[in-house]
Amino acid sequence: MEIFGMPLQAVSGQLVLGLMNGCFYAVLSLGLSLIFGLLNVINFTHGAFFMLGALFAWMGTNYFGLDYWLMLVIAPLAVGAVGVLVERSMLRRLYKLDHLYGLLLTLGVTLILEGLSRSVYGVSGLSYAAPDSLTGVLDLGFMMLPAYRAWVVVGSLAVCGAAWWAIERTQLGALLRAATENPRLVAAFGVDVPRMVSLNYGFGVAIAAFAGVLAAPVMQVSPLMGQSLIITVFAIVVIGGMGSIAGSVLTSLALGVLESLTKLFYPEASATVVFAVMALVLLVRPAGLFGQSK
Amino acid sequence: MTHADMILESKGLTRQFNGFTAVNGIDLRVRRGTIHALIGPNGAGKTTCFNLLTKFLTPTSGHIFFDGREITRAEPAAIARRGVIRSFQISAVFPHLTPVENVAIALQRPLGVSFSFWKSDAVLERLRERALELLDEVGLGAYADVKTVELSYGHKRALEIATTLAMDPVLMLLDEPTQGMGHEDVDRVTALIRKVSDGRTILMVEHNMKMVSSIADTITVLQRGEILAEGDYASVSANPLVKEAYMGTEDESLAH
Amino acid sequence: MHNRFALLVAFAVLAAAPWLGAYPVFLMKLMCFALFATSLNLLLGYVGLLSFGHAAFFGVAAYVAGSALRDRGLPPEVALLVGAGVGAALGFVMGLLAIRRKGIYFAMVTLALAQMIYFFCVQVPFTGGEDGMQGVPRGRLFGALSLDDDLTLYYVVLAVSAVAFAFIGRVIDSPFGRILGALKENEARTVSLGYDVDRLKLLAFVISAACAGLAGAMKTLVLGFATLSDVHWTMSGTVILMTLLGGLGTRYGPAVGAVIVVGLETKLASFGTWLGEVTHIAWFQGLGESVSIVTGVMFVACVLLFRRGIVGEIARLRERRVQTPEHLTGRMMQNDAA
Amino acid sequence: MNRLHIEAPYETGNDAVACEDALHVTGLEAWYGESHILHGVDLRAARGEVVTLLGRNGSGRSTTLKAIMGLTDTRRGSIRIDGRETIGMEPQGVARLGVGYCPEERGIFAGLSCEENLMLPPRLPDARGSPMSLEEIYAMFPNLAERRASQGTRLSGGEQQMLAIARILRTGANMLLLDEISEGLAPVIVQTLARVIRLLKARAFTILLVEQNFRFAAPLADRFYVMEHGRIVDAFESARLAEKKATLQALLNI
Amino acid sequence: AEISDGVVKIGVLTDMSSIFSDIGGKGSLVAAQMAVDDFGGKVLGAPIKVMSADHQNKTDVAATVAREWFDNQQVDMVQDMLPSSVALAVSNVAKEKHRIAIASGAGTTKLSNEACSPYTIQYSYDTYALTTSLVKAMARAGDNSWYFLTVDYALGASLKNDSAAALNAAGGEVLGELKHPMHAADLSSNLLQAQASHAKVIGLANAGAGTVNAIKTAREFGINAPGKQKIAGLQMFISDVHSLGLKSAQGMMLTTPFYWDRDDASRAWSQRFYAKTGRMPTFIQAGVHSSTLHYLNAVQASGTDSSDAVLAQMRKTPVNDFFATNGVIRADGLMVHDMYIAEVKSPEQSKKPWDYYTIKQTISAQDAYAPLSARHCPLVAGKVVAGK
Ligand SMILES: Nc1ncnc2c1ncn2[C@@H]1O[C@H](COP(=O)(O)OP(=O)(O)OP(=O)(O)O)[C@@H](O)[C@H]1O
Ligand SMILES: Nc1ncnc2c1ncn2[C@@H]1O[C@H](COP(=O)(O)OP(=O)(O)OP(=O)(O)O)[C@@H](O)[C@H]1O
Ligand SMILES: [Mg+2]
Ligand SMILES: [Mg+2]
Repeated sequence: MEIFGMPLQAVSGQLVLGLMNGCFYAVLSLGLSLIFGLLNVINFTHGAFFMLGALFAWMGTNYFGLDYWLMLVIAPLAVGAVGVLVERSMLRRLYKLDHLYGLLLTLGVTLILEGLSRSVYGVSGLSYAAPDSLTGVLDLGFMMLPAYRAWVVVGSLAVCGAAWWAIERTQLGALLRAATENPRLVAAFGVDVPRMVSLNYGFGVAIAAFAGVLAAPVMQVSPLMGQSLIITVFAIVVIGGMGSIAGSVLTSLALGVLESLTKLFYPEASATVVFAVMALVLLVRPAGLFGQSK
Repeated sequence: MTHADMILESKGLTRQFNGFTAVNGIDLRVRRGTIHALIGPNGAGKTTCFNLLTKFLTPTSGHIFFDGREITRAEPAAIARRGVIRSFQISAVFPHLTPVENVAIALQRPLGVSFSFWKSDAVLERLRERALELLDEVGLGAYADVKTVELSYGHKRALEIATTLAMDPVLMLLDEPTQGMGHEDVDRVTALIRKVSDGRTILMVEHNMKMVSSIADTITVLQRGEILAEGDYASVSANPLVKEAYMGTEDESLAH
Repeated sequence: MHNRFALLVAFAVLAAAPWLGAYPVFLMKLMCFALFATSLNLLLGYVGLLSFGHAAFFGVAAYVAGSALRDRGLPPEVALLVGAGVGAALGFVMGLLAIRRKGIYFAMVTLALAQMIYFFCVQVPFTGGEDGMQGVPRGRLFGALSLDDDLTLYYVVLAVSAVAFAFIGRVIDSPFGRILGALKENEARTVSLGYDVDRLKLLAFVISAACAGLAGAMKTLVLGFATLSDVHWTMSGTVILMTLLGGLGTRYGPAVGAVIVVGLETKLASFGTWLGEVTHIAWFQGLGESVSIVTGVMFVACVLLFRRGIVGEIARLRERRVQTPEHLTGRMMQNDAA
Repeated sequence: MNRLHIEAPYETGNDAVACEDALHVTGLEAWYGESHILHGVDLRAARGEVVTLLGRNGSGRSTTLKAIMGLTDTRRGSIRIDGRETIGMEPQGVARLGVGYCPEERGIFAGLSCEENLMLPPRLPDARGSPMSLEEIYAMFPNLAERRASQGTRLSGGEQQMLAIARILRTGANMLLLDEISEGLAPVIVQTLARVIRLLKARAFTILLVEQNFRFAAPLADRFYVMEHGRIVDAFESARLAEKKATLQALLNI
Repeated sequence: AEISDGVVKIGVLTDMSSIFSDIGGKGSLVAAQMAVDDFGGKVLGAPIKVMSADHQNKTDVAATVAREWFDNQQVDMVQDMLPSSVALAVSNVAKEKHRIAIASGAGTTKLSNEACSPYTIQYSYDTYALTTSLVKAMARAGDNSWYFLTVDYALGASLKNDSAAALNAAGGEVLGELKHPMHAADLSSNLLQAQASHAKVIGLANAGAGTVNAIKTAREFGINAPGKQKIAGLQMFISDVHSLGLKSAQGMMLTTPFYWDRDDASRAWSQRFYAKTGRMPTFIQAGVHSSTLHYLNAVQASGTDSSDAVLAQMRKTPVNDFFATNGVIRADGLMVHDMYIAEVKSPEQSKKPWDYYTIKQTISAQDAYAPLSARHCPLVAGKVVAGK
């Protein structure tokens, strides 16, 4: 059984894998949008926090013998804390300024974080084993699906769903969206905006770290693991527009799949396809697929 | 076919916002060289109407004619270049330039040197003088070289009008020009508008009846996106419908 | 005008530098990056557009100029022009796409497009992939003057840079430059004044890209090779750092920034060892391996502590001493007026 | 230093009286970045009083309100609310003391629907004033009811103004700082507003009005302060309005 | 003695802060310094100074530093020079300045072909030797149908082409190739296709993170479970195996010019290196040490530090030490020496830290490297000897 001369096994396998990468993209772009919304900062550090999540997971397991599931909770919390620290100590001073300073600051922080972890752990990376409960391979008949990857998909979609609900459907969400536009005024309504902002940033990077932990067993844990990822995520954010959460999640999944299908049918283009799509979208729908043009 | 003495005309101008009809088949006629005021209760569709006429919104249906030529499909910038200039309800200025520079930017366009990146800016020196004149006209002469952010709300609006004038428009559309101004400023601006109105046509939205009554030749009253009444101040203000819908029953003194 | 005198002095110093024992090749490299940074500043500092993809213009121009010299055997002056041309062309295409998005999106779009070009350069054969395009000859200027001698090349490069800087300065002071300033302030208003904002932006972008291309081509001419690091996004990051460090929207800041950053990249190790020796803090010895960390720290420091950049801060201190008269009189007049 | 003498009962710095005041501002100075805007403002309002700030454009009235809310970049002096010193507080702290602020530029949120905007400000934990119900509010401003689903900034200028006022009426704040609320409103609505203010006054709200529209403010206010160059240059009760007309003429040409 | 400016300066130019810092980097510096110390710190009575610079994997930085070293610091010999882009650029500078460049770090075959230079020695390995040795050996053992995962840039191409040629020569067949971009975080898709091809061997024509990820994923999908397909790393360093861990890497085949645990000499030196760095040496770091000693001996023997004389001496002397056996520097600048086919041990087989390889067989220098006749190095054609 073949599709366009490709073994069905390969194609369907491809789809699932694309879905998985899409999930990483989704969680990352979701975090980016959240942070951008409230802090007006494009968080370049996002990739580094993704890496840090994976690294913390590795450390927790190798130094303290904590197991994967525990680290899936602890690592994001730890990274979230680091995030809050970064926000309190640095980002906080930039809110009145142009976006670009936020981008540059976080770029700087990225270089520092990646540099430090490089000088401690080298560049060739560390391997992190998936929990035994998920090491098996599910035989779906038409394909072999490593159980772990199935879990990645489920886990990250759950996170996205929860985040969406919290922001679009709750009073807290409404406050978030309002503070996005005019924090001073929201404060004048008696809301402790600064705290809201730190927590928001903490949460945003925490889910990045969560994705990092999910990724650890699949990719090699290395200081640069987030770097090339983040730029792709930027492109995705441009395509989807940071307006709607559902939008950015859908875009991410779609592009994940598209990307891995390209790997199958025209590998040479697999690195560039996402960017090509971005260019296309900019031409036909400048505001992005889900963004409302401002 | 449009009337020769009408500088601006709309035919069946309509705009809907997802279902809600903000402007509903308006046939507006602005006679060349007059001051024409649009009044009406809040949400009547005045600003929308404005945005349609200046192409900041595209009509759902209907046609717009400027000087007999249809401009329904033209670009905003193109309209501006033809001499249809608007001022915004929320004041728009270049906050970190000084008022002179603000005005100069507007004065520069007609020179047609906007894209000549090889020329020296010496060509712009002569603009300053004219800019100062305009600032004096709106009473900002003293602030010519302060940073614009530091101007108060009212002063910013005055500056905005000066900028609009700088483009020496054929047709000026002013959305609530006196909003946020102290009475003294209101009077100055009223005088100013009357002054600049000769040789020009002015279409404005205004809630300040005192002002409208004093300068408007024609008044069109909108309500719920439709024309409720039209005519000079006397006839309009006498109109019971208008009283009820807009000016209110109590003595009109509250309206400034 | 903008202290011509200081400029002349600077130019004289540069002209004399090789005789004062400065190392020509290093100086030439500095000039290339100074031009590169200045080209970015034209966009970032004066139009407020953050292009995070300038490495694309720099790098691609470097490759094309390289192959013009090596494979086509074209003379250097042509190669430089080709470089600038390629930069402009690429800038036009990228610009068309990028200006469709505003604010921070613009930065992301340029970054992404540049990344795309990077992957392209990795894959196409003529760049030599990760081995780079090597052994590019310097050729003969106007087919006559051989540039193999470092000094000869030095004065050529100096001349070219001088012209390029003058050009950029002129753009900033031109009527066009004025509108860019307004555009930076309030785009909507600029539109309502009847300006075609997108074309203004695009032109600025193309000019900037052309200068970046020229810088890239010149670098290939000087060093004799072009490699992937010229196209990589970290190069875009580096040039932004140069601009920021020197001072956004200041005329000569970016050049200063370039000198510091390039100096740092090449000298940090020895500097670290020196620090280690004088301070007896062992950690400094390892400074050489921490360039990325140091760069990061510089970014953070610039953004948090002196946002105006070195030149900007100096300028401000000057103003402080001569407390700006307009400011005060402005206040007073206000009071009289009221 | 053109600082007029201010009449007896409102002599500042008399703490015995101050304690009863809902709002008591002394020597308030405020800055926007480098520029010094308020140069020592003194004013006070007793519970249930409507006080109006008059003055030319740029005289610093909006800034006074912002400073009281803690929204200016820097501020000095003393601001007591129900006897509590708030000069060191963050805006949210001030708001929680039951202060509602309606800004000059309205501050409607584009990301929220009309109704979300309306419901946004959290109700104060210990509602001092009597919060208005949604019904009451919609009854007062029918436009809002009609446009409740529409996006906040898509409302017309006037509708936005209504929304901005309505928003702070349901929080349970009992001290309102209102900046140019009659601005851009059709006369009918202005009349409604006048009625609302009387009603609130009756409910013992303390209201600080900044108005250009003297005719609107005049009948409502118990007391007037006149500002110039960031200073209070005159203060008098409504009773003495008639005799002050002349000064005001000169000052504001009304 | 004939030592210019009374000191012999050796510059270690390597990547200490970017993706190559594990295979060269600080380790290379340590190795060079060890060589100098072993030699006694002085040659012909003149002190030997080791300098180092981190080029951050930026070629322009590397070239500028090298120029500056040659012109202002009178550096006599540059060492390491990884990766290829740097080696090629610096090699040109060295040629121009008539100084010695020992590329212990670079594997590109260009360096001793089109781009060969009388002043450049490619010391540790070249990609041709790495790939062909392995392919031939495995093909002979019956693993003769291959499927390649190729990283889509020059290295990938040359790895793949060399091995494909060797495979055909050995009567094997290439069942397919799949290109993937650099920094491909996830190669599972590619592996699935390789698996579907039922080739006996999946050849990884990539390096670093790409290789490592591929192997991990292969393990995850059970592609190279015993009895199924084999995985061959066409360019693998012991640091890669270390970071993978034996659990994932076990059973895979690779070529290496050096293994720390091969004999007493290599063991002895490697343990000293380990004591200093906490890691066992990669073959690049070992190569740096060996070549530095070889250089110093040549200086000693020729009684001068003038490049041409020293180079001649180095070429004359065969290399036999802890690093290389039967080593000879050929006219094209390539130091050919024996290569080893290794299989990665399983966790059970591994008895001590870094006990990773079982050496399966030795490939003699002649078989491992391409014969001079097959080279397009101008120096070979006209048999030009350095300096003359
Ligand atoms: N973009 C939009 N989307 C949806 N509804 C809109 C939009 N713009 C305006 N409306 C609605 O259309 C009606 C007319 O709005 P418009 O701004 O024209 O009123 P107006 O006459 O200017 O009132 P005001 O005097 O208060 O400014 C209002 O009810 C407003 O809510
Ligand atoms: N953001 C700002 N930065 C600097 N100065 C400002 C700023 N906003 C206002 N000012 C200055 O503060 C002074 C008072 O402004 P304010 O808005 O309080 O005046 P106002 O009395 O409210 O007048 P208006 O009726 O125009 O609102 C003005 O002179 C203005 O120049
Ligand atoms: Mg309106
Ligand atoms: Mg005000």
